[in-house]
Amino acid sequence: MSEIMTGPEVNLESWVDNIISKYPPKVAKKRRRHMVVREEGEAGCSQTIEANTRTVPGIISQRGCCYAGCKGVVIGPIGDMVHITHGPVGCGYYSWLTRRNMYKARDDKKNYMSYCFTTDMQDHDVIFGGEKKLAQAIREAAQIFKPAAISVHATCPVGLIGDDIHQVAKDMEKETGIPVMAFSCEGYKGVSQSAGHHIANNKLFTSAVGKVDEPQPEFTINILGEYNIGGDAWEIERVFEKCKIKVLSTFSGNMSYFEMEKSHNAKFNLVMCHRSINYLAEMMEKKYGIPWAKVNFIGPESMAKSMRKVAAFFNNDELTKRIEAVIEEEVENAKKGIEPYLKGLEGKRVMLFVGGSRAHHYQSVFRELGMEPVVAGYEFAHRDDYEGRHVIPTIKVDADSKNIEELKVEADPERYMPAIDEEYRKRLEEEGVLSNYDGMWADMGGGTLIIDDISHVELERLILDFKPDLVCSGIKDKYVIEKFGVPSKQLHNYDYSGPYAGFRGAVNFARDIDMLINNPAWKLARTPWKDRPFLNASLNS
Amino acid sequence: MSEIMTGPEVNLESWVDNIISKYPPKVAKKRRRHMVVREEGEAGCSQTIEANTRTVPGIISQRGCCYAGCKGVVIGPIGDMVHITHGPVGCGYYSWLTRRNMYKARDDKKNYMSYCFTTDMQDHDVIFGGEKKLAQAIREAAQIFKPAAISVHATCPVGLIGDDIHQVAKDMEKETGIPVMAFSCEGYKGVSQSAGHHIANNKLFTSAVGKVDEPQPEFTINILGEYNIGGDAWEIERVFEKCKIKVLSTFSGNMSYFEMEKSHNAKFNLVMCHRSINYLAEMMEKKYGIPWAKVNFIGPESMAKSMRKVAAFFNNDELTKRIEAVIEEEVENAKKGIEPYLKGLEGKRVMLFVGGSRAHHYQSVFRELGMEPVVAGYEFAHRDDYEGRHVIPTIKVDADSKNIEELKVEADPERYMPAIDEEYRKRLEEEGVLSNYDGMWADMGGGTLIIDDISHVELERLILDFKPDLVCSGIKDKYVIEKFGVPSKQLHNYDYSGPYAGFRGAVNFARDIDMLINNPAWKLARTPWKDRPFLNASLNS
Amino acid sequence: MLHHTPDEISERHALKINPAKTCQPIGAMYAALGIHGCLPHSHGSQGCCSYHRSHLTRHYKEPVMASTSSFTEGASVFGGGPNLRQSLKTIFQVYEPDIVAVHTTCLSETIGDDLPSIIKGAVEDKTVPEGKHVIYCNTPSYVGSHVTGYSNMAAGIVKCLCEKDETESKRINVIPGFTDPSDMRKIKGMLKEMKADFIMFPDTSGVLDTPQTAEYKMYPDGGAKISDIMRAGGSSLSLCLGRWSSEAAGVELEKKCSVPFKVLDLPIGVLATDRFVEAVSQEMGLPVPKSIRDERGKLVDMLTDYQQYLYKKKVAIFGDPDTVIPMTEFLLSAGMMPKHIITGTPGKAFDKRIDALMKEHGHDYEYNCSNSADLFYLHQLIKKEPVDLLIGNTYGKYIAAEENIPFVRFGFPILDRVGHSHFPKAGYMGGMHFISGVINTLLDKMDRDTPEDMTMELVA
Amino acid sequence: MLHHTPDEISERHALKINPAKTCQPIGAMYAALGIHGCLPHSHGSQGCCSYHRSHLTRHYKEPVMASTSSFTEGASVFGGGPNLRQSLKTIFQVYEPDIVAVHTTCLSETIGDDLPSIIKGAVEDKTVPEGKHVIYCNTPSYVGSHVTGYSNMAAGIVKCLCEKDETESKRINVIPGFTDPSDMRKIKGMLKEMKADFIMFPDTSGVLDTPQTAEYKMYPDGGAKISDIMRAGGSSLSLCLGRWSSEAAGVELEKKCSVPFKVLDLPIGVLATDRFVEAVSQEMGLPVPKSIRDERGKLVDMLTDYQQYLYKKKVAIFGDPDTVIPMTEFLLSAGMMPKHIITGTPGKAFDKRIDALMKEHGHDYEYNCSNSADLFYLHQLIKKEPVDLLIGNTYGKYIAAEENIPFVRFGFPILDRVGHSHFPKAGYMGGMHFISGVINTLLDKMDRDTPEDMTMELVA
Repeated sequence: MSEIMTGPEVNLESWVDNIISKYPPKVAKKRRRHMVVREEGEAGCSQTIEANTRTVPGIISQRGCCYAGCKGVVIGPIGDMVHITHGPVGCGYYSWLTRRNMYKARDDKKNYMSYCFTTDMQDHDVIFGGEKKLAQAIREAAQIFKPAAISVHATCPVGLIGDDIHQVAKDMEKETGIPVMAFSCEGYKGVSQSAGHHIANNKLFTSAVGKVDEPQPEFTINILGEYNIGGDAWEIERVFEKCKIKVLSTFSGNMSYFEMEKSHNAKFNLVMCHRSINYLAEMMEKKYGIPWAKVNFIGPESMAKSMRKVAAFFNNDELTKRIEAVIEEEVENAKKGIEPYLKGLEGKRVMLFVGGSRAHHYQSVFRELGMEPVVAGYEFAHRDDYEGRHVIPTIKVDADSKNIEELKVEADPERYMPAIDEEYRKRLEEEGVLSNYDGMWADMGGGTLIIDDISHVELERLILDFKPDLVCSGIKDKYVIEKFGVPSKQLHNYDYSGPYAGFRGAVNFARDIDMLINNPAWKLARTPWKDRPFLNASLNS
Repeated sequence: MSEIMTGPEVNLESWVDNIISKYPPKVAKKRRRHMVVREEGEAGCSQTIEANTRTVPGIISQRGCCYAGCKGVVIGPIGDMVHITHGPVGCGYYSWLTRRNMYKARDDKKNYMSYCFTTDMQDHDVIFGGEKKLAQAIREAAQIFKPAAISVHATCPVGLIGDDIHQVAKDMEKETGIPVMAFSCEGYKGVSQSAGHHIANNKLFTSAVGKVDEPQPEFTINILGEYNIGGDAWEIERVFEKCKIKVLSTFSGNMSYFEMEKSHNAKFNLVMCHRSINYLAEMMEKKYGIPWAKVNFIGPESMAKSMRKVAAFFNNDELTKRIEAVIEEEVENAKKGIEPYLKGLEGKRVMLFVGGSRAHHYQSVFRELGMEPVVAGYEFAHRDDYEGRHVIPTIKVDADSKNIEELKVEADPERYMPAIDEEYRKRLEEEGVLSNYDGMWADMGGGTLIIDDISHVELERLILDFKPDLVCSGIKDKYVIEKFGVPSKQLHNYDYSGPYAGFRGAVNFARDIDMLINNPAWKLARTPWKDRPFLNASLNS
Repeated sequence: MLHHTPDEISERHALKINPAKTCQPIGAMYAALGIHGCLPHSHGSQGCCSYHRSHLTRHYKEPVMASTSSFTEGASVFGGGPNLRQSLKTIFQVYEPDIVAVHTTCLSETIGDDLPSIIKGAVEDKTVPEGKHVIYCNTPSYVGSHVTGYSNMAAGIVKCLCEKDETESKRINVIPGFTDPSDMRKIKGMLKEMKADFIMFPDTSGVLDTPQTAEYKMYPDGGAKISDIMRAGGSSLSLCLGRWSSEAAGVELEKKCSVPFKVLDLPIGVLATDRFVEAVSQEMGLPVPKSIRDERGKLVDMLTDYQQYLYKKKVAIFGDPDTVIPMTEFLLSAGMMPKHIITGTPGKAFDKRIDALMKEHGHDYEYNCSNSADLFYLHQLIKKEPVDLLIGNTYGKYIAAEENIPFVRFGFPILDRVGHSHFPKAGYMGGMHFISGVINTLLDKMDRDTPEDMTMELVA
Repeated sequence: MLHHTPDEISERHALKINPAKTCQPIGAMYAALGIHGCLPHSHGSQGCCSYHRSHLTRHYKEPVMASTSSFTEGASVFGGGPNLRQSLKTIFQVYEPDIVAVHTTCLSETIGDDLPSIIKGAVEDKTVPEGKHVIYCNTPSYVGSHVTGYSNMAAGIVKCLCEKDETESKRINVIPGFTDPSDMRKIKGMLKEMKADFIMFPDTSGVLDTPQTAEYKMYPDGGAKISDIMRAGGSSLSLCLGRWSSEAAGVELEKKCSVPFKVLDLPIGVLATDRFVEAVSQEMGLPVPKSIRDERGKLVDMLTDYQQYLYKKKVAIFGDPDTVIPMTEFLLSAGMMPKHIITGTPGKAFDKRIDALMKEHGHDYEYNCSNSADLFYLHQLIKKEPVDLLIGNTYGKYIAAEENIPFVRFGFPILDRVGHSHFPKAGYMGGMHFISGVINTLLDKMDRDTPEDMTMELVA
């Protein structure tokens, strides 16, 4: 366990016991189940973690709500749509331009990213109902903007007062001739953003995907769960296009509504963020027979590995040659770009607490930089994101999640047409290429620590006891961590940098990590006269 | 004398007696001769003023030096030339871009306005002489910039150490093939900028004017003594072009060296700043027979009057009609533009202490704004600028000025060709149109006060005793005046506004004067609690 | 970026586009952070707390600690009482604050949770430890704006903490409006310079502008001390700096502790600061020290020295009433022309006050003033009547870029530039800092607009 | 605007183009203004005095009073003694200063006027009234730069005023380098916060940053008192803040009054300010108060919070040695990369010091550092090796515009923007003000460069 220890006396198990002792007994029992000290050996074989269960009230958590997962994460990035938040002003306001999911307007010039739309519900609406106002809001949006489509997102009060937003959507779609999708993603649903992902997936699948059939070239793929933070999707596309592979649509970074309607014509789905989008991948496979593979575009090695999955899937010598050629060239350039930073990063220890995938996705690139991920955990993931999909059957859905609808999907009589035959599919499955995700801790060796839905007090103790060189987290934690004098990397917004995905992104990432760890400004934090006794006196002045 | 009095008790004569009593007796006698309380009646008939004599050492004066008048005022504005200051770094540095004489590059794109060139003389040069360094500097300027021409300006030490800048100029002109003009404008020469004007005029006349003969259309004029501060020259040109009158060259605002070479081909010279350029006007008339008329482009009335002088000169019905039509249209627009400000300016009293012409030029426009010039004076003018050119014969040149060369000029055998016949010229002279300037105080009625080369203490007393609404001056006085809570208008740099000349300029001027006098910000100067007794106590804290 | 905004202004009855306000709870959370040792608590879904913490963090670039009742679907059906009780239990054991300040959300408000009795219960059964405090206020997100939330928490602080005290005293309470720590620090600074005895709350200085010392403090050194707030009931006067955000607390103090109150504007600009200094000087019988007079004179000096860049310049300004009102007065006193004056916060009193200011400055030109407005409307106004300068929070930059208007950031939030936490807009020095920004921004544009074949002005 | 500057750098031996310095006398005039009740006097042609007053006025936007010997051709032949005597007579009667500070010009230096004996004579025959002072220094314009002039006058002040005093004392003299009143005010502020007993001169705060009160004072309230300067001979240590502008005065104080001296950088940036605070704390045995520690921590916080906009950004910087050196160190400590570091003032020590700083920060990248350089050369360097940011005085804006480089104004002179007189660059707070300017300027450029079909970043 050496890599995490600051001194031989630190023992992870006792650290865990100590930290939970800070909670009231009942809370301690609950939190204990969210922490796993990894043993050597097979992933998940003997160890399990609790995840996707409610956060204890009063605990300071990183988590957001269902609305944030639906509107904020999955639907918001679709750039040629008008997204209307139905509720009081706040929710729409806070999710206005804050996630850095970048969008470039298509030929129709439609780009509503810099706009925020809300019904700004007032007490009158809460008392007498908000359906009329919502209908009128949709009418006004349609008249002023004529967007490709409109989405409606319910916030907490809407569910309670019983507005039927789906009926309103249906009526207004008829009236305006513009597709209107309604999402019942009230903030209190589920236990985190995760519920919102699922709700978003369902509606996209039923109302958008599959609307327009359009034959596509042989090597056409979709990328699922890639939100184009800091331009990641563009770097990924660049690489695939270089391999002459067409990326038909990306869910939902830089996504146009019209591309979404055709997405089912792709041959293969690549799943980046397993947590937020695996529902859609599953449903598209069931209905249209599109196989999917889990990928990771972060870091040259993972990127190359992901590209080889595509090569394996299409199983075409020409294509495979192209892909290998591109990999060779790009990896070399990336290594050249990263090389200067390696010396300064060697052996640095990093902790990652973020999202439902990123805390895993970034581990390999850190290792490529010579750094050691020692503690990690997700904010809103499920057990399979830790332990691997094989545990899914063993996961019991609790009261908080059971109300999130599971769609029954059947193969489409006309349009179910897998690009590869059953036998080859089976083989790829067995090889772990298709429909498979081993989860985070397959990549985390013994002596590391996994903490799900980390709380503030746990984060504090980790920093004080283990003095990491870097902690990856989000905006709420960033300045907490840095006040300890420890640099923090935001893996939601990349600290307004990027792209980090793909080959060129890896170089940007290395450059930024070098800054966080080697910027001399950090050395200034401690005052030169700090420990002068006669000076400390003044501290109480 | 009511217009200047703040109360019946104020008597100008006794004010003057009082102010000079602040000086040592000898100084008092000198200063007294620079002050005139205007009596009713004929200009200059009974009264004379002393001007263009040395400032008493220790007196805080507005005046600058000979170099400033030569390089800063007359030569600096020529935009396609490289102007090299030969001396220590300061003089070149301080005259770098500080006078707002604007220049637009011609087709050759040459515009060196934003460059400052100096030989940055070091002690070694002072001891061993700076001629070699100067020659090398010219060489480098020629090689790097290939300007239309080069000027060299001597500062104080140069004269003392005896560098022969004229020989160096001649040699380098031969070597580089680029015209090089040298000016012995050491700062100690004369008693103010005025000496520098004269030195500049002489050299321009002998080395630039008349170099290129080129036939010009019938109605071609030069404008002399217009430096295009804030774009004045462009507004003036606009108006003349509207009358189909060609402005061949403007000395020296927005002036190109090549236009200067042809300037003697014009038919008529208009003199704006009499003080700085009348030498050139005289010499051009003597040598080329180009008559000149004093004009004033400041304020619609003066502008119209000046245009009518041009009409009178060319004496062509077509042209006269055009001019009158333009005047009618432009005056109407100007009045429209000015009208909104009149109410706020009615009866405000203004003092003007600036330059060698502006303190006079701006009086008529103030009167058009309904304001009263009550005290005025020049910084570096001669008696004729106050009393009128008729006193020139009576002016005795003192020791400080006698070293400024008076060129002997004769009519050019081939090129002396006046555009009007002698008889008509005489008539225009008798009518005061040609070769005539009545000076400032022809326009200043009885009970006003004239102060030449005003000193700081005099300015202070004027403000305290007469509480003017506005004082026009320069950068050194501006903030002194305004600390009294009295707005100050800079008439050298227009407070970075403009143009003020011509018809459109008059509207800008009205707008800016309105601001100075009616900006509510001035009301904030006095604290609300100022006179609260128990608060004043604290003033001594 | 805002290409889709049409020039034509069409009436909208339901759709708010690019709001100029947000919801109450964030204001309550911010006010609660102005108490030393306080953990704000959001009684609602996790998302609210997460959004508010994130948003405040983006504005202050500082840790913003707060907890939540983490409502689930169950709680929203059966009520959030148990969640709040569980929260208090956990918070006091784990995070050890001196005080917890609870505010509601649209969820708990719609359910109708009865905070007083829940908290009363928690106190009685010692879920709230001895000597610890739990205060609260109601902040329904569907009423008012973030400013209302701040006001409600300020009043809640009074309601829950201040104690009546009849003993004679010459001391003022200062309740600053919703503004940055830098402003609160500056206001305290002026009071100290005047040697006034005062109690100020909320006070976020020292809480949301903390130093980097490599030592994290969950409860930073700053903030109003609970003991001081309690004593506020014994002061001789309350100065409420901002009708929208601070009057309610003053009213509450009068009602509960019979301390009279005076409502003033936030001391932004010359005149509003004059009134503040005046009020303190009068109430406390204190002189105005030279240091303050000099600072004032320097601001006025700047206004007159650079008047040619300010006078009659048309300005569009938006933000919160308590900051926009004195800023509008500041602009008028500097000879500028506010043309479009917008707040997202509802309240006709805003329009009335702006109209009054225009009259006081003897203006009869046309201007647009409106409350409950959004930035989409402001943008359309600007398209119809262009301005020389836009003043407002970060969101204004999209309008400024689209219309190529010089833009100066002002108010809440400023997410994309640095400085507001440390350089005040309040007080005379704050006025200098702000107006320098205006002048320099206008000069930048002049320089940028200089034609290629000419030369930029050297001197301004 | 600078279209004619070729990319190719050609050697120049004689022609200086766009100087990065000016002549000595203006520095002497500025230093003299740092004495209360002082009228600076320029012994030379009228033009010098007029140019210096104008230039200082453009930088400070304040009255700058000074008199001149008004040399004529006669005087320049026969010597300026009579002019100086006449000047003193007139000045003391008409303008009633407490003290006149005479400096020479290239003219009087070339002539070789003997100031000491002229002034001695004037004192003896009572041309200088009882109780009034006349001090002087030599400032040949053809040696050094404006910085040298400041240094010579600072030393002249010591030579003419300070008196030896052996009685024990714990008091420091602070001789600030050539910098703005805001910096001098800030330096005094830190000394007061530390409760240090000190005498500071020259001190232009309160002289060149005066309020607008509608009451003109020819001799403003500020400036170092003559009586204090005289007592400086009895202090226990002199801190010379700037080797180029203040060391000479320290040397003089040691020679004349045997007060030891220490040369420090101007307290610009974290490290230089640390050394200043440290030196005061050590010499006076005083603790560093929390207020100063907090201010420091806030500056460091800003450097780390916004590091992504600063780290490894290439910078070109020019100005005076005493400001450029600590600023270069500041940039290095913030992780930036100074590439071109230029001063117009001569002195190899400048290059040596910059090289040392680079080593201290473990840099091995290529950079250009040069003294006695001009802006034409700097521009050519930038064309050869582009930078992300330019830092320097007003004249830098023409380079910035030509090369489309973000530009932050720093040093002397700043003629075209407002703020430097009131917002210091010295001290930790000054560092925050400066670095906010850098960050916001870089962010402005990022926003401007956002492609039309995309959206500007909301958060930074």
